[in-house]
Amino acid sequence: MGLIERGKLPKPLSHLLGLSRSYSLWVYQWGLACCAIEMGACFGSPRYDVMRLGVIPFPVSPRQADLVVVSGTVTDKLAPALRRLYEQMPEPKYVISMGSCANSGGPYWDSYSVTKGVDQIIPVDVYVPGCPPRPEALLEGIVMLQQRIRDEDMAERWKGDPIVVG
Amino acid sequence: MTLALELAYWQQLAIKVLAILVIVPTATAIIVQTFLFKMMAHMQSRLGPMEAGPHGTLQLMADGAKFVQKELLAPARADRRVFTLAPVVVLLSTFLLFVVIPAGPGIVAENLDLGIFFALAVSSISVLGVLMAGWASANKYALMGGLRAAGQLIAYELPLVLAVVGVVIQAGDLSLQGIVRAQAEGEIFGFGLIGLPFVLTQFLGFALFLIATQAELTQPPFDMPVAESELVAGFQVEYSGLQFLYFYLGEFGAAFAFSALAATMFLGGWWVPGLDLEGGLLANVVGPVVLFAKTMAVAFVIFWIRFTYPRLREDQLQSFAWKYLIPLSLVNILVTGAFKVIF
Amino acid sequence: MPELPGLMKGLNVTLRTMLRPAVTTQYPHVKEAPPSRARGVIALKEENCTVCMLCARQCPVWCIYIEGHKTKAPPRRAGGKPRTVQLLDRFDIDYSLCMYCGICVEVCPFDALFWSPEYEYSEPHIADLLHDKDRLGQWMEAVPEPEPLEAGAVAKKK
Amino acid sequence: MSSAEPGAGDDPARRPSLPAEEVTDPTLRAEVDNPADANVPTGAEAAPGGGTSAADAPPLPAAGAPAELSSEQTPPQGQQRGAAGPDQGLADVAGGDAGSPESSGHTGTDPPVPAAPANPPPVQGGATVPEQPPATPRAVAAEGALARQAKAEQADQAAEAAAGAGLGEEPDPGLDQPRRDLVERLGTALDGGVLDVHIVPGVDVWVRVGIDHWHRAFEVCRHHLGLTYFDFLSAIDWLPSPFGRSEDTGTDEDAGADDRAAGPGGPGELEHGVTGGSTRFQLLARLVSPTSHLGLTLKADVDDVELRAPTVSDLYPGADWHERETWEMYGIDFVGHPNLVHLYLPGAFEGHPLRKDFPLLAREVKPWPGLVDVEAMPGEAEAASS
Amino acid sequence: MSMLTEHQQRAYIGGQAAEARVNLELETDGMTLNIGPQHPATHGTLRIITRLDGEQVISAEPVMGYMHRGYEKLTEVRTYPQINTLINRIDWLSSFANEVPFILAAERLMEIEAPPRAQWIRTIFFELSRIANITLFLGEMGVQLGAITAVFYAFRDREHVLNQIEAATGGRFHPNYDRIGGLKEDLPKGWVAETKSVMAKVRDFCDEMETLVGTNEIFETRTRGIGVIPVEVALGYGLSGANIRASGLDWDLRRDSDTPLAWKEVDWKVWTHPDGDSFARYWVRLQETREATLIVDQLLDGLPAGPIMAKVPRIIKVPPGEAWVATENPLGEMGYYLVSKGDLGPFRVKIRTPSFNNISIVPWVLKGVYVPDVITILASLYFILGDIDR
Repeated sequence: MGLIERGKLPKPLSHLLGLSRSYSLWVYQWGLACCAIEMGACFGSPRYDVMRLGVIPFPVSPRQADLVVVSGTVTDKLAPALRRLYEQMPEPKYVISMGSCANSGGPYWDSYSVTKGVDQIIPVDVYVPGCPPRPEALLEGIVMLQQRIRDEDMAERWKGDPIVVG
Repeated sequence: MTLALELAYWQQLAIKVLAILVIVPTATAIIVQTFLFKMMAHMQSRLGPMEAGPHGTLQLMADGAKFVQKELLAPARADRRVFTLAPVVVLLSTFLLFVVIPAGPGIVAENLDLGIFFALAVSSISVLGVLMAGWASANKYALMGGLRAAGQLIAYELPLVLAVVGVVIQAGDLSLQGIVRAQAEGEIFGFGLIGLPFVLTQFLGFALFLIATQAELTQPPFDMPVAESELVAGFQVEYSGLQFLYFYLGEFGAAFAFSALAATMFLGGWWVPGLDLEGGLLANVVGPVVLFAKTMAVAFVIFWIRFTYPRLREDQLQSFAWKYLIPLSLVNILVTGAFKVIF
Repeated sequence: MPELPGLMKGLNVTLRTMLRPAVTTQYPHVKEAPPSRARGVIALKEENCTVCMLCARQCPVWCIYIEGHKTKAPPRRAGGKPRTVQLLDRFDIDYSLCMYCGICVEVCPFDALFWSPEYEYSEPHIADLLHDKDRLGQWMEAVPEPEPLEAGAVAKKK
Repeated sequence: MSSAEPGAGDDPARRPSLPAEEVTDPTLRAEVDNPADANVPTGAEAAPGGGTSAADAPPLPAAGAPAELSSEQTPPQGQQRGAAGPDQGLADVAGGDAGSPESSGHTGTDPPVPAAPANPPPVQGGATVPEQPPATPRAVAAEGALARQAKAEQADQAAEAAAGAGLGEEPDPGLDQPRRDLVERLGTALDGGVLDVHIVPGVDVWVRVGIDHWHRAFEVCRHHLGLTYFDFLSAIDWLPSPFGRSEDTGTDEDAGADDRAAGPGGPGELEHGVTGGSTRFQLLARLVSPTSHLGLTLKADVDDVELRAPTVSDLYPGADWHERETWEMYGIDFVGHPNLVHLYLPGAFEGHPLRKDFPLLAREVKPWPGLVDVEAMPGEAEAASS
Repeated sequence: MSMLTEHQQRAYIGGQAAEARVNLELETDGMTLNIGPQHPATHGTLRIITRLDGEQVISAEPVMGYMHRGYEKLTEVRTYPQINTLINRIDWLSSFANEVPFILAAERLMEIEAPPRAQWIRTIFFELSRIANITLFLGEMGVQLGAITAVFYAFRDREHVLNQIEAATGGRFHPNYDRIGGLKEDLPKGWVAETKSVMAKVRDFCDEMETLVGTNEIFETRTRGIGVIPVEVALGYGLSGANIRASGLDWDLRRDSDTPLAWKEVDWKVWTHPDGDSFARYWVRLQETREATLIVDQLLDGLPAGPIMAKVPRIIKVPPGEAWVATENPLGEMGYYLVSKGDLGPFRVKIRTPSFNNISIVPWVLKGVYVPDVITILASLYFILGDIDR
């Protein structure tokens, strides 16, 4: 387990740790469909440049990542791979579901091979609407996630009770 | 370190170890912050970290604190002891490198008279750490990354050492302080003001040293072991949390150490015209600043190449080392030797 | 080693870019307005809506839910008999399902639906992505004026 | 390793009857020597610098292109890097083929030259934008466009005439000679295999063959008719869907045109498309000639009971995946296919999705938002509501 | 590096094949390496199971279906406007270019001809989506081989093109701008002038890419002579677009098939390269991007005035019949085989996508290749997952 035990931490220390977690979100490159190109534009394009917010798109293996942006259509064939990837990430991890396909199946809501919404497989922290959402919309989602991380209470996260979705 | 007050040997040792334990992480932090984040960003016409701290300066503080909170995972079939030992070995080789680098007339951890020989020997320990990591992670990608790293580092040790031999012949002394003094006292055809930084006469050696350093640090164009697009982060693929931080620290610490070595051997180390060699308060204060500036210049070139070039394939990389670098370095030694004998 | 113009020129490109100012707009502080025709969110003008259900039927992802009822409305002219008019009870658009295609805005015969380039409404809970009637009304202020067309274009008679 | 298809060496000799203007087009012959000439709108680009050798071929008239760089092959970075590329690179490539007409596929057994010899990458000075590509005089393009207009008008009148008649000949024989000729030669080669032909002049041609002639038809197309480009292979299920779009309100007349009520419950009558057909499943494939750009759509009825068809992946390696997809989506078994396994769907998927009787469950389960109608006035009687 | 002659190509292929056969006989149980389904090199979720002997690939088996959304089944339950917005998402990089063949097929069955201004604007947006698509390829090719800065320049200059598409159609990626019989709306004021300046920026970008990656010796040693595809094999597998033009076949549907769009009125050139190796594919695409900017400039100069929508009934019912229309999409030849039985939606739509055929050659071309070259060849074939899996 990380340094933080299940016990309660003094307020300023947990706030400081929350600050450090929010300013250094190493995001894992997991692109699926058209949203992946908008995510690439958000991470890679100098016009939006997500590194300003401290979200660093360097890690290529899930072991070093603590945020994964599910950007695109999750099909039934891909669901087990996505689930295994989520389990490989070390614990304080966060998920952003980007685009209608990841939120609820989007344009393929009636297809026979698409999973209707990624929150059936992994718990999601922030839903970014759009098809595909603009890079600024993803930036707004990340800023909202960073705000939630800052005032998040680590002890309650370690209790291990499943995060209630939605 | 000849300080005014007499200290027992172990007290001096404690101060030296403490100094190195403080200098290396801060130096790495400065390197990573300026080059990996800021310079790379501006080279790609973007801004790099801005939110954490004023103008993004505390970004590394946040990274460090976050990595401390991460869960330490290890694959089930991994060989647990070797798995945890590997990052420490890589980090060890970086720390030991700093023992011999002089930052001023009096400021050097241990002025071994076999200084440069010791530095090069220590730098090859990291190959062991890489192999241990590659094997212990019980992961196909890590294994291939580890083997490639071993092959590459050994192939590039040779030109690294041979490039240094040219310098040693010209300086006539193995200890780094001696090399700095030789550069300070030498003169070019009688004009002695700026001394004789070896980069002027040993230009070929300097180029070879830089190319070999690029390969030692597994940076593009020689970053086959950690080639993201094929081997998914090579041997570091299974490491998370603090252990990954060690690798990260080791990699950029080695970058700082090697550029400091290059600055000392080729650009005149901590000496600048006007500093007297014997030591005195001024030299001991100005020396480290000069060394730091020269090191940053060399590191700039290294990272500049890193962000621009595509990566060589494994066999092209090896043939480039054996067919081009080593013969060139032998020629360099021959020429330096001949000049040494004639003049 | 073949001669190096290619390698050197590459270095030159990155150095030149480094010396030029960066093109980043710092999002949370500086927000760039998207073009006026951008399809960010759908706004509802409730008075125009006559509950004709056309938009709900043409939507490819079935994400518009409408309920309405008939009432008597005061006659247009003083002495006339009261008109039966359809009033809107519920008009929800589920933005987690919507594919932003614009068919509903186009097919609406009474110009009740408009596009607004607003894009900042991500939610921590998926249920909040179902915008109800008055939330869609709030988006109305963000709807821009239809902009003039290029020279040589023939204005499409609405 | 599948090398180029076997035994293609002999086909130029065996194709005397292809109309002269198709292959040995005099203008092409003339063009062989000055590549920069008119860019023939329909025919393939002429062989550049062919004939004797590249060196003395007249340099491309692009203004400012230094003469000696005319047919140098290195990309237009202009300056020579490293060892100068052997000058004969292009000539050797084009030289081999200059003589024979650039028929489709490679001609002789000597190193196969690209079917239509490469259009030389004209070398422009420096890394700046290569200046205007070699001038294809606007006049020719315009004149080519006029010719096309004329042909399009002919096509339109003929199309009305031909659209109705699924079967049978075109009303006026003089039209679209290349396609009629293609079908003729296919018919003679299959002797009786061709069941039905439909030509839309100037646009497209469909041919329906018997299922046992399916493999033979591909063989003829590839080796003799020069249709070496494999476009795609799929199937059509002609059964009208029993589910409709489940967007039926029963009240609106336009939306519910093919809704559940109107759609025939059982298979009912199967009316087929362009070239008719008798069974429910019909194979559909398209081959194109990369030089004359004529496309041919082949159709064949698959017997409803055993659903079997011969594979063509030995003739066209590209067909391998298309047949796997068709098997997965329709259940048509391809005899002789190397590995007929699932391509898209996970292993445990039962059923064939593209069959019309495969339901899309989400549309059945979720109530259609358009179904809701406006409730009546609270006071009024129910009957009054629409 | 010298240019590759025909004999060298054959020798290279023969050598690779012989080596692969020898490895098979030696039959050490080669290591099975699984690239994907999530891998930075594959553009999305393509998984390739490779059997290795040391660093050389003996056999490579792509596994697809991780992005299969069942397009052809969805088109059978939708009306024409609904399908038009859905098919933007097949090849999600060249957004507008997906709609054009479908709309042309429907127009051919309904015998409707869009007014000339609509045809010209369609051609302009077709070329804009080609530029948006291939500029990302130019950046991707660099990053797959290790030069990370290339993709940042690609994304930076691609933003200008996306702005122009969004200013006119409303959607950066999925414009849904084409209608049967014309276009949804006309261009906003000042759009033409702004697009011309963007075209100049894209040309500067192409030069920058050429100096950064194109002329780089390391890039050339990594790509010349790697993944050589002769023309017959390419024809047999049905490769299309820049992949087959890089093998020397001079075939471009924009010039060779008679589409109603406005390519005939513009003076442009088809680029080919005789080598057929990874460098040739990169080089041909680089020239095609420049050519596209020249086309757009000429189109913008000659844009005719007039209406942009022909007379079309409100509820569109396409008369019964079958039509096949294929256009030269940025990735290759994309075509729709439309079967209509005269009601609101089509009866059957067969979607022929370029990447599906372009990737079916991977098992052939990856035999006997080094692992790093697998990435180079995949990057040079340039496929989009949505295109493969539909």
